Amino acid sequence: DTIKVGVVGPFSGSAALQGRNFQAGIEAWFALNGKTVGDHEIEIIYRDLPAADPAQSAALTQELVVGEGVQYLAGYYYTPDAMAAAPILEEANVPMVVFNAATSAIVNASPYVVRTSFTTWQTSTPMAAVARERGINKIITVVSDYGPGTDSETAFIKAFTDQGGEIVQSIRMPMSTTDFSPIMQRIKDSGAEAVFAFLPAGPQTLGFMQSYVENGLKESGVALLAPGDLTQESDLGALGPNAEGMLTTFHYAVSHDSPENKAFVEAATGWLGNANELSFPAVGAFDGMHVIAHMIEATGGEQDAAAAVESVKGLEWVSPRGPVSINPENRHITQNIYLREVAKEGESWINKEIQTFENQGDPGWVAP
Amino acid sequence: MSAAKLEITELTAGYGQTRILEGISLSVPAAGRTAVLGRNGVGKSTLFATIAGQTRRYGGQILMDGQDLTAMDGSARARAGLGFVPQNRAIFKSLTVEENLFAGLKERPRGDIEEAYAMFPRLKERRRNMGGQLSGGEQQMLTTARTILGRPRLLLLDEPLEGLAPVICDELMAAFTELASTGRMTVLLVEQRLKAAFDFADHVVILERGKVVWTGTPGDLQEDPETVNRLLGVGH
Amino acid sequence: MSLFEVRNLSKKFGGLNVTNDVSISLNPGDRIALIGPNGAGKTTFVNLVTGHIRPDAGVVMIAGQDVTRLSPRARVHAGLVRSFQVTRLFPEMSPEEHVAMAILQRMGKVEKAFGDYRSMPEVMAETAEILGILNLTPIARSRVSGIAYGQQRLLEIGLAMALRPKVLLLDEPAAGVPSSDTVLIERALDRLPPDLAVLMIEHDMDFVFRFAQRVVVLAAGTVIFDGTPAQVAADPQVREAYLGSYAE
Amino acid sequence: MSNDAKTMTIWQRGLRSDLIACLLIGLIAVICFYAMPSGLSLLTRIIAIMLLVLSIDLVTGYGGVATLGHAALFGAGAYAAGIAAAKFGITDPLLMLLIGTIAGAIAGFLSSLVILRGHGLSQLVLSIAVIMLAREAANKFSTWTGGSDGLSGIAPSPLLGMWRFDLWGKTSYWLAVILLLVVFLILRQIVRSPFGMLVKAIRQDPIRVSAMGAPVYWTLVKMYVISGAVAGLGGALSAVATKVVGLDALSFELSAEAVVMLVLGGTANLFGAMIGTTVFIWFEHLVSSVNPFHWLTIVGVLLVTVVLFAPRGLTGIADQLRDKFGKGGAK
Amino acid sequence: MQTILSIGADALAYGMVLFVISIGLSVTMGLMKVVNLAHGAFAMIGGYVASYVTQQMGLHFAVGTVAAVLFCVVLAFPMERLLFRRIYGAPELIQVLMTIGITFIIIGIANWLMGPTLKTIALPDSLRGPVDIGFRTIAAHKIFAAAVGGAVALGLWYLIERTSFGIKLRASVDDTAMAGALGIRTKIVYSVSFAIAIGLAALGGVVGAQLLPIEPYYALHYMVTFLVVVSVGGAGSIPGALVACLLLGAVKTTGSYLWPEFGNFFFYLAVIAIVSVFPNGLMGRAK
Ligand SMILES: Nc1ncnc2c1ncn2[C@@H]1O[C@H](COP(=O)(O)OP(=O)(O)OP(=O)(O)O)[C@@H](O)[C@H]1O
Ligand SMILES: Nc1ncnc2c1ncn2[C@@H]1O[C@H](COP(=O)(O)OP(=O)(O)OP(=O)(O)O)[C@@H](O)[C@H]1O
Ligand SMILES: [Mg+2]
Ligand SMILES: [Mg+2]
Repeated sequence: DTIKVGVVGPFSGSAALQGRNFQAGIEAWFALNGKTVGDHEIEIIYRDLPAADPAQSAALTQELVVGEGVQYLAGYYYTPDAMAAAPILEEANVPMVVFNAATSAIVNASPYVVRTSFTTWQTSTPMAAVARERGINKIITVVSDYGPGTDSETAFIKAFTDQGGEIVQSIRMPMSTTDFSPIMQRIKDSGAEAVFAFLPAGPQTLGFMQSYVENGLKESGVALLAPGDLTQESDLGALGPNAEGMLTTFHYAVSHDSPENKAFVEAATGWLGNANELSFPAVGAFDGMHVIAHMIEATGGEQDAAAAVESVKGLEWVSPRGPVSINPENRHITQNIYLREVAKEGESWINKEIQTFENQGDPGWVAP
Repeated sequence: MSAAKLEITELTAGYGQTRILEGISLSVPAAGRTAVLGRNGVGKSTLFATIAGQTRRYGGQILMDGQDLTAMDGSARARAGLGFVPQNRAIFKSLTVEENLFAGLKERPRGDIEEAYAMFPRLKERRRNMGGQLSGGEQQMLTTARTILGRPRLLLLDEPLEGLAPVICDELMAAFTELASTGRMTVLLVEQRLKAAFDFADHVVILERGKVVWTGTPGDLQEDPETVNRLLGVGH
Repeated sequence: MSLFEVRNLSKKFGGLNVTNDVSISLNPGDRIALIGPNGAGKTTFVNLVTGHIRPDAGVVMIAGQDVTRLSPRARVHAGLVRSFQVTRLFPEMSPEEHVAMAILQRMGKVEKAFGDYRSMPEVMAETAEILGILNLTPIARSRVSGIAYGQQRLLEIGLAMALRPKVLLLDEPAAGVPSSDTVLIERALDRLPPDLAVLMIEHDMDFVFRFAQRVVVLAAGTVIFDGTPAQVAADPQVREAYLGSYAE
Repeated sequence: MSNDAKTMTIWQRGLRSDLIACLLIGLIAVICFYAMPSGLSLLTRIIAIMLLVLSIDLVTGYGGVATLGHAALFGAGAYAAGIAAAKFGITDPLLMLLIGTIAGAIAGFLSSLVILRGHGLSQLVLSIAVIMLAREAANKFSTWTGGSDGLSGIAPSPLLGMWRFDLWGKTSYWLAVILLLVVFLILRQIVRSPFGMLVKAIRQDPIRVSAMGAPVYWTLVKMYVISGAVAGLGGALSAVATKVVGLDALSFELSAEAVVMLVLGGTANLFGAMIGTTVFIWFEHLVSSVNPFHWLTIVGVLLVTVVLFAPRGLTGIADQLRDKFGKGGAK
Repeated sequence: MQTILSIGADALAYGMVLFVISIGLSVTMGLMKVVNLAHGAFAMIGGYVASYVTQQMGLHFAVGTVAAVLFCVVLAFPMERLLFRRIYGAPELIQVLMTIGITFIIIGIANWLMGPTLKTIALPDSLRGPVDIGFRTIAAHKIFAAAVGGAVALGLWYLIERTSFGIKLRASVDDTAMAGALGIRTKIVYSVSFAIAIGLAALGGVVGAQLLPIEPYYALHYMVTFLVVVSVGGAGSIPGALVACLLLGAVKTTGSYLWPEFGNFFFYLAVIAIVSVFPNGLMGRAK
């Protein structure tokens, strides 16, 4: 029989690239593992949610469950969209596997939420140790003024001050900022030795990196540290030399050196058609499919959300990003976080892994 | 540049689905002075607007010196020598008086707008003002002057005296008569003030419900108070 | 005390003295014409009086009340109503709706959010009467955008009538109306309450002389003459500045 | 008097046609209920947005106020209802709707004070500024609003203690349908009333209206308050039905999209707002489920086509047909 | 002091870039009375063309810029003929509907042809480095953008206010039928003006690409910004648009230096304040 999986993501709109990466991850998983689990065939039903729009997310999710009869829900790029869908899960008896949305609290919204991506806390925290190891004492934080930005700021400040560092200033800049020169001026004036920055992956990062260089910060040795959203592989081509040498911490780099990743990248770029478009949401989707397949197997194709979620608690496997497991307590993925450096390899720019923080949980999670 | 002959045959026209003109035929010789009269809403303005190419034409022909105007748009007709002073004045509100006049110059040099100032000294005083700020009568002067600057061979005047002080009316009608009688323009005039119209015209056409119902000379008409009363409704 | 009084009204546009120390007063029942060359400042005078433009100096009084600082709307409530030189109507509405709305406004019911004017017999009756006087009944329910200009001018008068003002200012009510229909306007004006004061701007001298008991002549912003029609017609200065051949 | 009898029938005829329209809408609602039991959530959402679009019709279609910031009123209703439920434990759905309506009306009042200061283009820009400031504020006060993560934890109690807001969304759907009918009937009354006529007149020539002695500014403010109440109700309905409120409820995008729906349907007759919303969202949904990757292009083609072939909106097509077949008459 | 000067320089540069990108819109919106929400889409097309020419074909920036402007101008004629001509004089909301539709279509096509990723335009070395302006350094491309802005402002002002083409354009917009009746070729005047506006959009897209990077949603992302600066300046007024851009640029730059956490608060407050005081924009054309 056929088991339907409803995937909600941004397949159009300004985050369409990330939606495509969801799809690439799913297709890569099919390419490597086939479309069947036992004698159950998996059918994916896509629903487009171009921007954070919880009302629409609830409507689409409900329609997937009631109308299409999906047994699994997956995807969800933005936090509010996942939050809006979560209240439906118990009544619908459907588990939800979050491919991306990165706020710690999502897993608390329903016991049927499992997450295979990362949280902003998880990727931001290790950067504090990196900075301390490099002898940096004074840091200024600069983040986009929205949920993930403030999460990232809080996570970093906590870790950095715990390790004895000093935060000289914290700047939150509006999402719509296009001219970063005044911000760079602030950074200069603050006397910090380094900047910790968080910006969502996308067009803004280009202007930010460029301003950083043009305002002479790079030249004067003020290091730029950030979670990997700022240097996602699909933007690196444009960021180019401006980003060279920049340090980021993240759960996945396309350049990760492992047989699992080679196979994954090959399958995913094969589907995408353009190697430059591959980015981190694909691996969240790929591993999400792994989790869903495991659930299908464990429940024998029956619709039993409780049993399905129970079956993956503590599940361990080797993902393209490295060894991972599902934390039984909060159903969030435990994984390595890598320190990477932007470098040129041949003709293209990559995030080169130079250090590993193993088995990182979500430091931002608080038990409800 | 000399006056043009106008010939209209079986013209029907209107706005959208509504027909207003129901088959109008008339001809005006070069340098003729024709007054088009009729009660409110009979289609006088519509006739002029149709000649100028601004309404929807359903059928019929308009020839100016033998040249068929119907195939041309409004702008081409103007360049062929047609001048139209509409009833609503159509001042360019956001242009200054001077710029309004420039817009009417066609290809003539800018210095020639002095002609207009000579005709209406009042406009020269107000030349830096926006068209929209002018008084009603000043706007009327401006629209007439603007069209005359383009040296049309055939001039359509739709109630050019509306809102003008009596003393200016006299001067203006004298100027129109001069333009026609020296053979420079053929003039068609719609005017509510019958006296002015009769003094000016050598020929009168009366419309009713989109049709020509009477033609003749002003003299004929003045001798026929019954017709005047019936068709123009004067003197109840 | 006069019903309506303007004292020392002045206004400049840039360097131009459009209204220059003008004083005029009207008593109940007055029928006054304001004439003068184009650009003399007649329309501006009306705009100043109705509050559409702020004067530089001067006072406007209605029935003893100083309205100089009031909004145009408040002046209407004080009894001062005007018509416009270029018709200003609501193109998508019918003559009936126009008049009904003015009546409702006068009755203070125009802001009622429930009900329909067509179910108010007193409004309907008065509307029908006014439209009847102006010969507009046949087109009472057509859109104003499609009716002839002359009829629009008549409707302007109808609106003013519906408001039952104490003082009525008419800016060229007959412009664009053929001589045949000026009769309708005159008829409408005749039907106005006798204690109403009317000030009319008009270039049609036949009409002016039939209508006015008194004529005020404005030139370059200044009142140059104030007298009976016969006196005006005889005044050489007015003849030269304004009347031209008409006086003959 | 015979006149009396005649005018009574005019009034009755108006009411009767409204009731027939209501019956028709109700009938369509029943058909939709059985035809797409799985799409109730979507239908509820359509109705919530419809309320927003109706409310824009009041100020834009009737009053001629140019606005691209109307979602501020919708968002005010949504957040007020959501905050009442999530932070103050007011979970009775009807109470939440009431709170949303009041908040919308207040927001309408406040934003009208800003927006009515301009005309045309500058008005448009003021309205954009309003929505941007509202969004900025909601983002800033994230302890109350949840910021960009959205306000969750809204759990409305059963309607009248009897009907739960369940997975299938039946309760929300019928609640939405009833609200829509009530709002529709009230608005029909308002737009036909002298007040409605005055608002239409203001759109055509505000100076003339003030020369008649009728208030312009305060009339529009009043209309804005009514409009705000309707939009706020829509927002609150959305909060009750989806149990989450996001910043998108306060976005320029939502405002602009709602205006597009209105123009698509046709302005100033209420039906246009309803038809436009339904067609736009339904079309968007249809195209995006058939091809989630290129639907934007197709929606663009729809909009351009409508302007080229039905410039008065979809309800304008009906008028055009009526004109063509000569049943013209009054109006 | 140092800081103030520095902020001033940033504000000036930012304001001028805004000006270059949005001035074309001031022409369509203020002079041609078309609320062209697709303005950004044309800027984006310009950006894509320049990116393609400089990156894929490896040609010089100047070639890329010229190619971008030409491409858009050539594109403008058929688009004006087939689409925009239908909405001249239509109610604003209809124009909004049509131009948003066009924007959607262009976005869809851009996404399909160029892919969803960011595109950059290769700058020549002369525009790449920082330039020392005494008290600080500033990116050369910003100075370039400011210079282009100044040149465009002057040229356009002259064209509109002083030439007979400008008078014809303004007359045509004011009353198309009457302009035609005076012998003005209104259709040609409209097409040419539209093409100029679109050419300016393309130029702005290219010159401003360092600040507003080229990607498929460019047109939607910056739509509001363009609308706001044009209206605050007074649509159709070149000096007005310039002043508005500089003023709003200064507000935004200062705001994001001093109180970045308040985001766009000050920007939009300033907009409200200015528009409330000048309802036709800073130097709006009298109605
Ligand atoms: N733009 C228009 N759309 C529809 N109908 C119109 C339009 N303009 C005029 N009409 C109608 O056409 C008819 C003729 O109008 P027209 O203006 O030609 O009359 P006219 O003889 O010039 O009258 P007047 O003496 O009032 O100027 C009138 O019934 C009028 O209602
Ligand atoms: N807003 C303004 N700015 C500058 N000048 C103005 C303004 N409004 C009117 N004027 C000028 O003031 C003068 C008086 O105008 P007004 O409209 O009062 O004249 P009028 O007496 O009504 O003339 P008409 O009989 O021609 O209607 C005119 O010369 C006009 O150009
Ligand atoms: Mg006429
Ligand atoms: Mg006047």
